[in-house]
Amino acid sequence: MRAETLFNLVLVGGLLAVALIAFGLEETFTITLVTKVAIFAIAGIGLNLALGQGGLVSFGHAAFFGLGGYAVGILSSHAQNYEPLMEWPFLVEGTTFMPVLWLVAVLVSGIAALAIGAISLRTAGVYFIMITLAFAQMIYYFAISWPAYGGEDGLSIYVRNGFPGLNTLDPLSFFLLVFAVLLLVVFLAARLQASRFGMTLEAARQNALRVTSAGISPYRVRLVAFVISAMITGLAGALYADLNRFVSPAMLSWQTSGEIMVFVILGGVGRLAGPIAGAALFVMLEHFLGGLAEHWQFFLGLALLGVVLFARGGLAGFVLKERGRG
Amino acid sequence: MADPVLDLRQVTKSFGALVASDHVDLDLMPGEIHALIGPNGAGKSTLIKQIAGELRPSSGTIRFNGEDITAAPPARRATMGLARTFQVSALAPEFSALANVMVAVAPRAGGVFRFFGRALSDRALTEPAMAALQRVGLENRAEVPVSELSHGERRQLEIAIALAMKPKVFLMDEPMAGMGPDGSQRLTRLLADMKAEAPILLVEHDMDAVFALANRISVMVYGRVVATGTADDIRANPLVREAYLGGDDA
Amino acid sequence: MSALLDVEAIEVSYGAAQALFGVSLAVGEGEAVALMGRNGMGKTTTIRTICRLMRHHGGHVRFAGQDIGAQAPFRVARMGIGLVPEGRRCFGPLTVRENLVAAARPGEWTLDRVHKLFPRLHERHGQAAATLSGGEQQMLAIGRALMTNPRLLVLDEATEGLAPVVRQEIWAAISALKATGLSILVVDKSLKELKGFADRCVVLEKGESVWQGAPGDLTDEIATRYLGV
Amino acid sequence: DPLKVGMITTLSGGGAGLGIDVRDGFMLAVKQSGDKEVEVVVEDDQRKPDVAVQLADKLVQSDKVDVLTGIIWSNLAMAVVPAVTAQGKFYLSPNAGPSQLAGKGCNKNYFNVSWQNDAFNEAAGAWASENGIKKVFLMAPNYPAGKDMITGFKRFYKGDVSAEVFTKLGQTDYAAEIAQIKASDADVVYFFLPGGMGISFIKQYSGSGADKPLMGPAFSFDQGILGAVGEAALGVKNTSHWSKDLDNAANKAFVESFQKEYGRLPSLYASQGYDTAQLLLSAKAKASVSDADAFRTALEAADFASTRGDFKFAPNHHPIQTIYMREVVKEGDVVTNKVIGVAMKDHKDPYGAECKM
Amino acid sequence: MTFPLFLEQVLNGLQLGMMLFLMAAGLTLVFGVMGLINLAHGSLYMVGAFACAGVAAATGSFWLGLVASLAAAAAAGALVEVTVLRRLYDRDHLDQVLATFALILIFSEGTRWLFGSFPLYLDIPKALSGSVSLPGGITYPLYRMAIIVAGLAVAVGLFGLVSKTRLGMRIRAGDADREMIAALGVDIDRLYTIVFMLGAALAGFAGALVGAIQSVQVGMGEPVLILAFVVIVIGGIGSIKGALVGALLVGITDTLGRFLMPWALGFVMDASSAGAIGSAIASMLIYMLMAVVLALRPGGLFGSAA
Ligand SMILES: Nc1ncnc2c1ncn2[C@@H]1O[C@H](COP(=O)(O)OP(=O)(O)OP(=O)(O)O)[C@@H](O)[C@H]1O
Ligand SMILES: Nc1ncnc2c1ncn2[C@@H]1O[C@H](COP(=O)(O)OP(=O)(O)OP(=O)(O)O)[C@@H](O)[C@H]1O
Ligand SMILES: [Mg+2]
Ligand SMILES: [Mg+2]
Repeated sequence: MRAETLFNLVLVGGLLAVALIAFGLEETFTITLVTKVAIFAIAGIGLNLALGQGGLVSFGHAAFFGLGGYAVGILSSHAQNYEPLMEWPFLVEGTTFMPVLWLVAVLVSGIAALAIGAISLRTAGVYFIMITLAFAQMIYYFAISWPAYGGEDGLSIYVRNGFPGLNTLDPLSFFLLVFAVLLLVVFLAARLQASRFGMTLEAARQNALRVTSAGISPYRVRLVAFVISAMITGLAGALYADLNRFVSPAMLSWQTSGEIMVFVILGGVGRLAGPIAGAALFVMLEHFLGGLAEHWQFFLGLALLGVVLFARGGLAGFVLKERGRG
Repeated sequence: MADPVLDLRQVTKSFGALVASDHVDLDLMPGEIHALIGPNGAGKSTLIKQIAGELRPSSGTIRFNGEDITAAPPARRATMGLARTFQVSALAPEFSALANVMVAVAPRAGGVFRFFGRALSDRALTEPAMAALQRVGLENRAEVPVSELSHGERRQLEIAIALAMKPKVFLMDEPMAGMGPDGSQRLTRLLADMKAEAPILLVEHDMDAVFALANRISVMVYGRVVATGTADDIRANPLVREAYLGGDDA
Repeated sequence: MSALLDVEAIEVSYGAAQALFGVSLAVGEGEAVALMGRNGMGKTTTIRTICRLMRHHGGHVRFAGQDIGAQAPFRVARMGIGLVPEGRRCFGPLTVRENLVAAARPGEWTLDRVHKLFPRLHERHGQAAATLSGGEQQMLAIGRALMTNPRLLVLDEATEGLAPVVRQEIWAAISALKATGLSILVVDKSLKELKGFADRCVVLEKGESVWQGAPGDLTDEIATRYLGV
Repeated sequence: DPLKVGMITTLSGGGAGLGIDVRDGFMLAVKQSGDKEVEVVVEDDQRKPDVAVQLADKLVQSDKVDVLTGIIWSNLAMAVVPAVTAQGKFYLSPNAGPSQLAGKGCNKNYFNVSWQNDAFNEAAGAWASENGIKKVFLMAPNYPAGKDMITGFKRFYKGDVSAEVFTKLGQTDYAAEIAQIKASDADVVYFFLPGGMGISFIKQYSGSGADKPLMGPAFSFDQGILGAVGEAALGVKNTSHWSKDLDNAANKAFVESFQKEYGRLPSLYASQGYDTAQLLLSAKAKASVSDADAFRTALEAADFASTRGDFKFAPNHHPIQTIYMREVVKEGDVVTNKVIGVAMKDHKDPYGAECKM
Repeated sequence: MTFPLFLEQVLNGLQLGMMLFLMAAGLTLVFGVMGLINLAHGSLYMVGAFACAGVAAATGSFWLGLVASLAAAAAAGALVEVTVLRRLYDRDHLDQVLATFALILIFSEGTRWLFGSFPLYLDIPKALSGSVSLPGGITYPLYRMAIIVAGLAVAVGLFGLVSKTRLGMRIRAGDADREMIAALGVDIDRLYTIVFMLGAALAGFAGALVGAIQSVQVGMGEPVLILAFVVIVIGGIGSIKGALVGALLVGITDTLGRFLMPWALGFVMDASSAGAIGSAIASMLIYMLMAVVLALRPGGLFGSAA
């Protein structure tokens, strides 16, 4: 356990260090990359809760990532255009105030997850994978063909939204904000993992019958976990919208679901900081390979394959096992 | 006479053409061990599954302390006080023995929807769980993951879990299976203790244990309860001797 | 009598935890050997090592004169070791008949003969194995091992969960198998039956073979000390 | 003065052919100029808008480029262009011209060197009206670009619309639509199905026994696509601002040198990449990019020999150019396009009126 | 709308269904029977199409191309199984997901490396071009008829293989308990290689057949992958019959949805918006179908309940 704590600290600290060094060297884009890692890590931590602890392999988390993003995109574009969101039966105006945007993003993803989860959790295993995908695809196709907010073209937020006391347009400030959110999420996830709820969720993954016969409905436990998981991923989507100052249906696509899942598996399923490691490695590979060769995705594939074959339990599993023996 | 804790009336379950429970009447009185014996495939586990809620009877009613639970979901029955052990162990393999018991303690010690406190250092969970492990003699294996326990040890753990639930009824499906001779003897003593806490509906093929423990024995054949009585009645019943006990046993 | 199976001082570990510290036993051609010991003493581990489902890091396992230490499980099975595993492990989604057919290899044991041995399996031939009763599954597991036409039948918990009369039937069946010249290695909890059936007993204690001998020599003292009865 | 160009384009995945053509066309012009002061940084956007946005950040912040270009898809352009121009950088679009960027969202630093999205369709609509087509069957994928195409066509088309069918983005089987076409009373089918969708449709249509003539914007009949559909596309009419047989010196030189350099026929996209680089080089010759106003004026002059002949910018920095009608023909073994007439002379997009620069 | 048109659309739906089944057949085998989540199935489909196009272009014969597609996809499958997947059977499903995701990248970029970025030319063979006339005045392309026949043949063959042969039983047994089937003397490693090759060959076969009427290009496999998963999940994993029924259901729902949705909406709004909205709903329809089926039958139509 202590090795894992150290691993987590090194990862989180590393993220901060890279951003600060990049700031010192005026490598602004590196800060953007690290911010991206942090946001993907949050999305991954969200998924990891359902997938790692709960064994709920959701292939539809892009839905929540995208909904979080669109919540921000829609509200802030209304605010920027001075058009209220609705006037009847009561007036709802847009906003560019991040805390409110985040809250809305989290709520919207949570509500969507409640509805999607309530139906999806009737199934299990591969059926669950596919039914979550199905819901995400429905939302994706809806977003593509619904013209009000840009459809396939997406929706631009011309100016990054604001956070009191902070110049969010400054890359380092925005990173620090995201980083603070990441820390909070890691902390919450850690507590949750060790809590009674976490224990029960985990037990339900290993043997649902065990949990049922102890008088607990695995369905309810899983549904709650699914909703929390979606909320965290939705929050990440909200941050991602502000990072890019842009949202589009691509955030909702199945490729995005796949990528979030890849972060988790790459980093180590069920490990607290796994998604951070996974997202960092993925973004790094993408960035460096992308600059190296025309057929860089070929090498990205090889690299990922290498990790699966030779690092059991993802990066976290790989590193920690080594440590445990030494 | 006291009211039965568990009362089955005309419970019937069919799988296609096969009638696995055929109009079964069965009850369990406070303080007793009621053994259910019968040839393989007679329908004993199927009956236990219906009582626990894993299967829904095709017809008939099941009452628990007077309340009709025929349609209640399994988790609710467990909360009401039905604890069961499985014929094939159902445990969380990656968890330690202790954590497996803790999961069963949680619903009765404040519920599972607590998101912050550390479960492993929550004494409201660990203490009752440890106590239960002690009773089955697994206290030294508390921290061992279930996947590393031997078959027999898992059977013991199943019982510890049932104990930890402080139930009103124990449903036990072949608890002796896989226990070595010494284990069986110790378990027999344990069950004799347990019936003071709650009555036991015991499915078992180990006749030494059944005859030593049971206040009443019911014999099931082809889904039907064909005889109910004391150990001596049953031992003497020629039908049971032939269909179940066989030539020289017991 | 030349030993068909010869296990010599094997050491086996689960990760860092060693479970067997030198277990030796031999099963001769046509011989029936009982492996005894309390819960968790290493019986199953020994059997899994014989079937190559686990690797040993000390000692030797020989079958029919060959060192099988480096063989894949399926080769050992084809050489003639038929396993009835602990917990039965029937192929749940397959029907009873499919379970048997999947294991079949040419030889005296055929579907018909297994059906004759366990008529219940015939009755239930189209049912998914997962929905069989516990005892039915045990019969299926034995029948399935027989379908491979083994030279050595290895039974872990041979009669677990069987009704007394079936248990007697199984013992009768195994005895009959033995009479046909089949070698048998068996783990079971019923001392009485093991003693009546086996030619030799091997007692395990904390991962070591601590006693071997004819059933008649298994004194009450040894039984109390190692088997707890 | 040195000039640093950042190119964001699609180099991997399904749509990579277009990006590669734009890049190759662009690089060919740079190479031919022999100008050692022009440095081009190429990045792969994987056709993902978020990646494109981040690459734009990288090019501006880390590589400190002066000019950006390269984006193929409208949705990616919409994600990148506003942010880039807001930071004072120039963006030259070698493909994709969403209407927002031509109208309300126009920007003094944004130049479209290809076409406004509606252009080919408007020209096609006009041509259809002039050539006596009474009834059309319209078909496009159900996303904004598809809807724009249909709106564009209808803008200058006077005849009747028999049906308007929107297909699923990425659809591969068109049996149902073909049955509808066969059952309809239309004279002509006008469709916009870019990339693989178009290939699938044309192949399936040609084998279906349907006999209504096909028409569309050039995207579905580009050289890369004709190579895949082969003779199935023969006779199809399509509108384009460029064709490899356009008779002007710049184009001849371009087609020949492209073929020599890369061993394949240039496509529409290659010509656009080439023209974009030519425009940039022409501006560089006149002004330093560090003097943004002078550089912009130089760009506005569009003082270069375009492969499409005459080329000039409207006030909203979108082209005024002639759109031709082409027909798919077989030249020897190669299936390719031939210009058969002018669809619309000096076409100008209708959104410029809303543009306030 | 006329009745013959409606009939023709139903026929189109059935035909699309058979095409989907053909694409899903290999996946059902590998996924349903071996329990392997193979995201690279679409890549093998692409490999088949490219091999067919490449060989057909070189030799001028579609049929040689078809043979090549089987061979190439089977070879690619064997390579992948022996070098990568074999090590992952006893691992978590998620490791398989990541590994096969990596394989998609490798296959896609590898193919682009070899064949370039432009779609390839592949046409239907002369013998199967043209159309046949059906009763009711419907003319139907011969090639699509051939696809229906191929799909049926594959369905029957697979069904027989999996449920009737000992090979099939052993594969399913291996899926249930790998260790145990090995302990019974079955060389499960070799068996799995064979099955995977077979699944890959089926994917390649579908790629070649379907590729002839679609676009042969890098990335053609992924949409197919998703559809194939939808199909087998609706039908119930591991059931060939389910996959067939699922495919037909999806085919009919999709075709009729695309056709009827805009038509129905046309009664309540103008044609243009009816087209757009109807098509938007139509594109979601198969996913709705899947969600409804799974909500009502969590194990698919013919699967054992999950
Ligand atoms: N889902 C099912 N579908 C079909 N038949 C079933 C199903 N479940 C159980 N059966 C059959 O019902 C009968 C009763 O099974 P059950 O498990 O209750 O027997 P049992 O009395 O517990 O036997 P044992 O002592 O061997 O465990 C058996 O013949 C079994 O095959
Ligand atoms: N997968 C495992 N990982 C770690 N340790 C294990 C594992 N399986 C068994 N052990 C340990 O190895 C020892 C021997 O176990 P084994 O299963 O061989 O005992 P056994 O004699 O068969 O007992 P039983 O009669 O209970 O089946 C036990 O201490 C057990 O805890
Ligand atoms: Mg039973
Ligand atoms: Mg054992």
